[in-house]
Amino acid sequence: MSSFPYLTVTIAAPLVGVAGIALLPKGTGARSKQIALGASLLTLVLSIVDAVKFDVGGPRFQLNESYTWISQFHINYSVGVDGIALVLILMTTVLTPVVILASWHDDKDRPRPFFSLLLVLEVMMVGVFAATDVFLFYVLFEGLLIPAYFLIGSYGRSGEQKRSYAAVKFLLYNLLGGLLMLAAVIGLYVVAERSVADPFSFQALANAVSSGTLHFSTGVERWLFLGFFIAFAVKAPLWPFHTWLPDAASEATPGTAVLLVGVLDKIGTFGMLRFCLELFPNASHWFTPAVLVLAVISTVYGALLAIGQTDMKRLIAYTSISHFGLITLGVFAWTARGQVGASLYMVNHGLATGALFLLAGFMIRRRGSAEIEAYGGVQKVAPLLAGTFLLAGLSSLALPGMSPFVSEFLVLVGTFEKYPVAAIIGVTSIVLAAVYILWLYQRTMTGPVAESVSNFKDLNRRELAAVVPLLALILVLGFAPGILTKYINPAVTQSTTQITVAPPHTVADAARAAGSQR
Amino acid sequence: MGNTGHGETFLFWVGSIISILGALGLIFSKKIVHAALCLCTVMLCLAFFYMAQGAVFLGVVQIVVYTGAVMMLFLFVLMLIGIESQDSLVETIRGQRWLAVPFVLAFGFVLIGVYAHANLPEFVGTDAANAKGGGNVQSLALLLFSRYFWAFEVSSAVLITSATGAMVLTHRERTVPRKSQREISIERFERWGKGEKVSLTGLPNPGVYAQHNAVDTPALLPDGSPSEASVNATLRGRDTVRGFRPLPLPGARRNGAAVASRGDAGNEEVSQ
Amino acid sequence: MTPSYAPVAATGTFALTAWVILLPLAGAAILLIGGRRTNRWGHLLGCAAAIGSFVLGAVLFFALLAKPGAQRSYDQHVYTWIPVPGFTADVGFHLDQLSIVFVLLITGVGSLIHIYSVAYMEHDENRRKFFCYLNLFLAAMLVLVLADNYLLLYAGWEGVGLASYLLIGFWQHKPSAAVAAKKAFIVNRVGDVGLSIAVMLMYTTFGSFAFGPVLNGASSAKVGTMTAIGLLLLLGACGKSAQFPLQSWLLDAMEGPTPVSALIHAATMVTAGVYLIVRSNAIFDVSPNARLVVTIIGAITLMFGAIIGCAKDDIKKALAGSTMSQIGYMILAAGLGPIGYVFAIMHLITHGFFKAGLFLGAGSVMHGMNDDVNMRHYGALRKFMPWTYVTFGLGYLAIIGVPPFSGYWSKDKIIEAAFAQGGTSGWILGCAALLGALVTAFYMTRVVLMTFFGQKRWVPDAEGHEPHPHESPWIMVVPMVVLAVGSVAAGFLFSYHNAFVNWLSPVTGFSEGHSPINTAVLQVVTLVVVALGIGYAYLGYGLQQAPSTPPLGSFATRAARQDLYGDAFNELVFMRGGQYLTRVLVYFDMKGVDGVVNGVSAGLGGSSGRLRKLQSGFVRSYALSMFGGATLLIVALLLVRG
Amino acid sequence: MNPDNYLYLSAILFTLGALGVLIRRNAIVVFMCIELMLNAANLAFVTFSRMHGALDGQVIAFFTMVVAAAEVVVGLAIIISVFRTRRSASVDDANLLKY
Repeated sequence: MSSFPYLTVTIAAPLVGVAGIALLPKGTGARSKQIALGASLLTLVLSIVDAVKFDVGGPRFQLNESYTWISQFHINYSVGVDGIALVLILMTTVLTPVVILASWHDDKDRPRPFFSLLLVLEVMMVGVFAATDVFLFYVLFEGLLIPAYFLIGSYGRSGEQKRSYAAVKFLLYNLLGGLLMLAAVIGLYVVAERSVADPFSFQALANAVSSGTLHFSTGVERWLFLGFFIAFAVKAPLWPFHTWLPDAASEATPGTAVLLVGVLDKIGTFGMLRFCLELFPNASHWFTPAVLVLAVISTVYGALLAIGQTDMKRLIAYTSISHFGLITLGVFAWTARGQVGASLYMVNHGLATGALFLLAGFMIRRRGSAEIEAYGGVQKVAPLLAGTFLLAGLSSLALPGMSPFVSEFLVLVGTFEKYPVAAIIGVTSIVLAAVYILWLYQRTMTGPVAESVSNFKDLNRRELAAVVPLLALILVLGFAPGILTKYINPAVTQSTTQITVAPPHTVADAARAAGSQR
Repeated sequence: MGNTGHGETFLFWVGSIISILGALGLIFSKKIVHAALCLCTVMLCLAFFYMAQGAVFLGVVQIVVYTGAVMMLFLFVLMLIGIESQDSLVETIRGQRWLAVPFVLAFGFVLIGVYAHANLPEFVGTDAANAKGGGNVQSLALLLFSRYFWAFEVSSAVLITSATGAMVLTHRERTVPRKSQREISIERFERWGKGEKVSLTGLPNPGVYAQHNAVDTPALLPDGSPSEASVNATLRGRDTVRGFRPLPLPGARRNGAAVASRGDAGNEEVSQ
Repeated sequence: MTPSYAPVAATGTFALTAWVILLPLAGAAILLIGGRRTNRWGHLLGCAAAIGSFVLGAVLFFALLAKPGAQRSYDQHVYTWIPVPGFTADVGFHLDQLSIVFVLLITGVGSLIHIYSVAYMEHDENRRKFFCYLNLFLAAMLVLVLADNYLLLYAGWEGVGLASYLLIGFWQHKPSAAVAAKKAFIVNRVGDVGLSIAVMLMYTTFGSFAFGPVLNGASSAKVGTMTAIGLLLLLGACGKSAQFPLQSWLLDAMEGPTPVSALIHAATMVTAGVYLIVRSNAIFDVSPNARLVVTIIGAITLMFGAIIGCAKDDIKKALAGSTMSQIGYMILAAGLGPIGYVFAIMHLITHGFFKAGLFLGAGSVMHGMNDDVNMRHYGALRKFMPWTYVTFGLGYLAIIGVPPFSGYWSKDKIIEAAFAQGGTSGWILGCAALLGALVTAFYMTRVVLMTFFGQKRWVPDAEGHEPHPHESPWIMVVPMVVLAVGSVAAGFLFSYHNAFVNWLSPVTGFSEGHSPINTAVLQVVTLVVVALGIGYAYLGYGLQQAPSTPPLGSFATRAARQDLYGDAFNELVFMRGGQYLTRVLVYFDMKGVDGVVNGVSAGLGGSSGRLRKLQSGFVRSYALSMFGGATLLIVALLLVRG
Repeated sequence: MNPDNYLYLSAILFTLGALGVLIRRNAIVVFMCIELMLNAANLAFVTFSRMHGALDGQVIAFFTMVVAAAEVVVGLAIIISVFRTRRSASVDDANLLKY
């Protein structure tokens, strides 16, 4: 246990901003955006400190802290990060200031609650990635819904009715998943209580599972797996649990949508990777074919639906469904390549889709419509906007040189090793990705200048300041993904060694072994 | 300590019959006052039972507090609401009675069946317990101020809260300032000036110039006829106005017609 | 001679390899980030980066030349790109005889076209951006040919796709350009699917996708797997090189500025498929079946492109058809195996010269004709643009294979090699190649006649400006002249003492083919065939004027004008079908999947609406239900307790 | 006589009280029926106190009375204020709080 509670400080840092906003004298509510930006930047700095403190060669979980919370049920407030959680936290802390910067005018005359909610959301997002107590994870997993619900329902597009429909749908859908997970958490506790001293501690559980101390009967393990998996599949979201995402993402403000799709949904795939695979390895294996089918369907289905959309934000939401399919594919590929790729994909997708959402938001803000038909020839009047949009789009379609390429390829290679058919079907999505991104670009940005966009202003400094860091990160990580894989690799290798199921034997492994003998 | 003494047995059978009749009366009596009295009867019977079972203090409290204070409260409220409000026993909610009766009967059977089948221990009697503190009251006090001290304190808080609550609930804030007598008077004259039938001098008090000064005795008008307006509407509605025997005055035959006309006018005034 | 892949670490001069790429990459980055500030000197920087890269390439070439044949293979490891357990993707560059040839072609032709574009794009407000994209293209293309593993090659592969997308759609305000750019990218992506699956298959087969393990291990791997990899690579090559059935994008790609068509869609990028196949020779050597498919594809495209070239009135599209056809030749040659690899590359280089020259000539003509591309509106231009006429003419002679121009040397070898394949397939392929030569001669003659000969058929452009044909400025003429010199001399130089064969054979391997026909006879036959083509074209377009409006033509002509219905097929099957599919899916998602979700919630809402009526507001019914509930509860408890 | 009879009596009284609550509409009568139920419960308590020879039952009965008193006070106050506004003491008339 480290002497200084680095993680807790990082988690709580945005609360400083919330307090600051609350203490603002009357009439100066507009200042809250500056405070929020400051607090989120502070969090970013703190998370970078965490990353520096993290010893890559050290044990899997570091910066651990644990305090007793509810002793009767052995529930602790315990946090700690492995490499995957760390990079996801970094992604969160990068996205939040960007979102705040991009949402500068999205607050609809109620800046205080808006920015406070954003910060509270950040607290919970960082916390959920850092939680190493299953119960704490669950609490934060559900708690996230509250600020997210208000952010979707109270702000965002003007249509009150559709917005509240989307918000309620989001809330109910995720609550339903969360309830299944709660049942599974309780079931896990009941089973684990007999053999594990610390039945809510993830590390203790994972160790017990891998050492055989904790043994589930087949049926129980499968039900528990399903409880967790469906919650995560709703969150991720995977076909056919996806319909809340396009509604929520298109009704929320662009900033909220970024956090929703970029961070919140990652909790689903993160949870699959950490909880489903490590706590229920046998059940995960048993369910793998089914999950792969869902993942492949999501990939192709999301892409096809993205092509058919007429609303920019819905389109981007559907592309995310396609990408989440790929991430799930990587998670359940049971190869180090696939899982590193999936982890990396979570970060890269956050950055790429985040940039895309923000830019779409800037356009919608100028034009007041999300309909693709309402645009045309933007490139002529706002070249910077078009250029950054194209860059973000290209990264979304996984062009080499952009970071998503690395992760997408790793996922597909990792899947191909064991499940070539799934990988081959998944690969077709790169063609579909080209179709939906470039067709979107063609319809909005190129061609003669549409009447309605002729007075478009190009991106201003603030908007550039929001988008350029994301694009720069995408490029840097595209050329040097080693920056992140340095953290992710040990986490994945350590977790795959923990999974007691016989290590997947692949053609590639055999070939490598043969090569090393030579 | 198997069976009770004969005295208690007698008391029980008499008392239980009376209390069950009282309870039936409570349920089925049309007039609320009767119901209240029936309840009083039940409570008094219960007070005797308490005392017979060694709970002397409770028996006294039952009489003093329950029957004395609480039931009086009921009667006061009854008075405020109006004694005339009678409860029709016709059911308005569809199916309520048809469901209520079997359910209640089932409940009663279950309850009695439970008692009948329960392995109830032999009765110990309260003598020993009462003797511990030197008497029922003292022994109760010992318990109240030791084991049940917290509950006791909390119940006092409950009482205070309920008292405050009652005051808050029944208090009515005036929405307009109260009219002074002068204002009322001026208003009355204005209305009279507009031609409305208003008695400028105010309504007559009951019993004035009459044989009796009880509230149910109408006042007499200067012409000797009784003024219906002088009697409370409730009493009039119940037709309990004391009969009036006109005094043998000169011209009494013409006055009868006058009484009728004045009476109508008075009614109108009251209803305004 | 069997090729082997055994590079040594690049040191000294050879460590400059990375800089060949970095120069244009830096140029692109500066121009992109610099934005408008670099408008004034951006084109100069672009040219400087390209020329600098060419100079470096030349230095490397001479350094290689100084080494003995077996030691001309160097590997420069730059850094580890994707470090993941069991999967190491490096950024590393491989320099050998094959890649340096490409480096010189790319940077050489690239530099010339950069220079040409300075003038060609002078009046375009986005000239700086144009040079940025061109530099980006150079960098990506160099990555493609210098990569020492298939993943990096794939990165370059997609990079050139991006550059091609950006440049085809350079005039984005034209919807046709934007559509063409998108189409090019998407069709290329279809090919990329093949390439990426091939890379994955390599990884699972060899545990790596670096050239070393793959190429050295191919001979001992299962033939079936190698056939699969070969076919997947072919799919990639088809996308990039516009081979049947992924040929449709190339004609539309002519929407881009002409220098782009010259550089990307004639000389370099579209030939990447040929490079891929030749580079993977070890894989194809193992699998005759894969080679056979390659030759078939090559032969089909050869005829396909040539036929399309005959019918097009748009000068650039005619040339694009020709490009398709010539690459068909190359693919055909590459599919022949060791007897063809070298000639595929040789034809690729000579084609790079003369086709780039032809396109630049076409650009020069358009420059003088108000950007009109319809050949029926040309005529008699030889007097007005003598330089263009001469350089274009030399390119023309080269492409149809008139000795001693360069096309003769390379194309003839391919025809010979095709016959040398032997057996029925050899005869069929050889005859297809001969027929291709005939048609090439026909349509190229047609282009030249319609453009430079005959009478003026000029028409004013849309704004009513009469065309005033004039010679282009010297800065455009010089590159054309240089390329013309290349078209004239390259073939002879390459064939002198078998210089090219000797140069490349350590990489690609070479075996002398044995043609069933006497070589001399075949050469005569070829020349006769070419002469027939010229003569037929002269009958049609030299002796009589081409009408300003195209005649209806025969069924074959109409089909060729429609790109042999390739686009129609795509539109019907993929676009319409895809649109229908997505529309159905959108409907399904809305009514089906979301319908279930909303249906469940509506059902819950409805039933709770009914249950709500139980809340009648009557205290006594509540009391009744409580009482009944209590009763039932007690009874239940009693029953459970027994 | 077996003192168990007190328990049967309390059960009968309780049941009658419950019946009254369910079928009477006048708020005051309903209230009185509730009082009857409370009293029946008290009787049971006192009887149990006697059965066990401990005074706790009496204490509970005592508290019941206290709470009943408090309840009566508040309940009657509510009845009065309802009567003031609605001119009715029928529990069926106060049914606005519904679906």
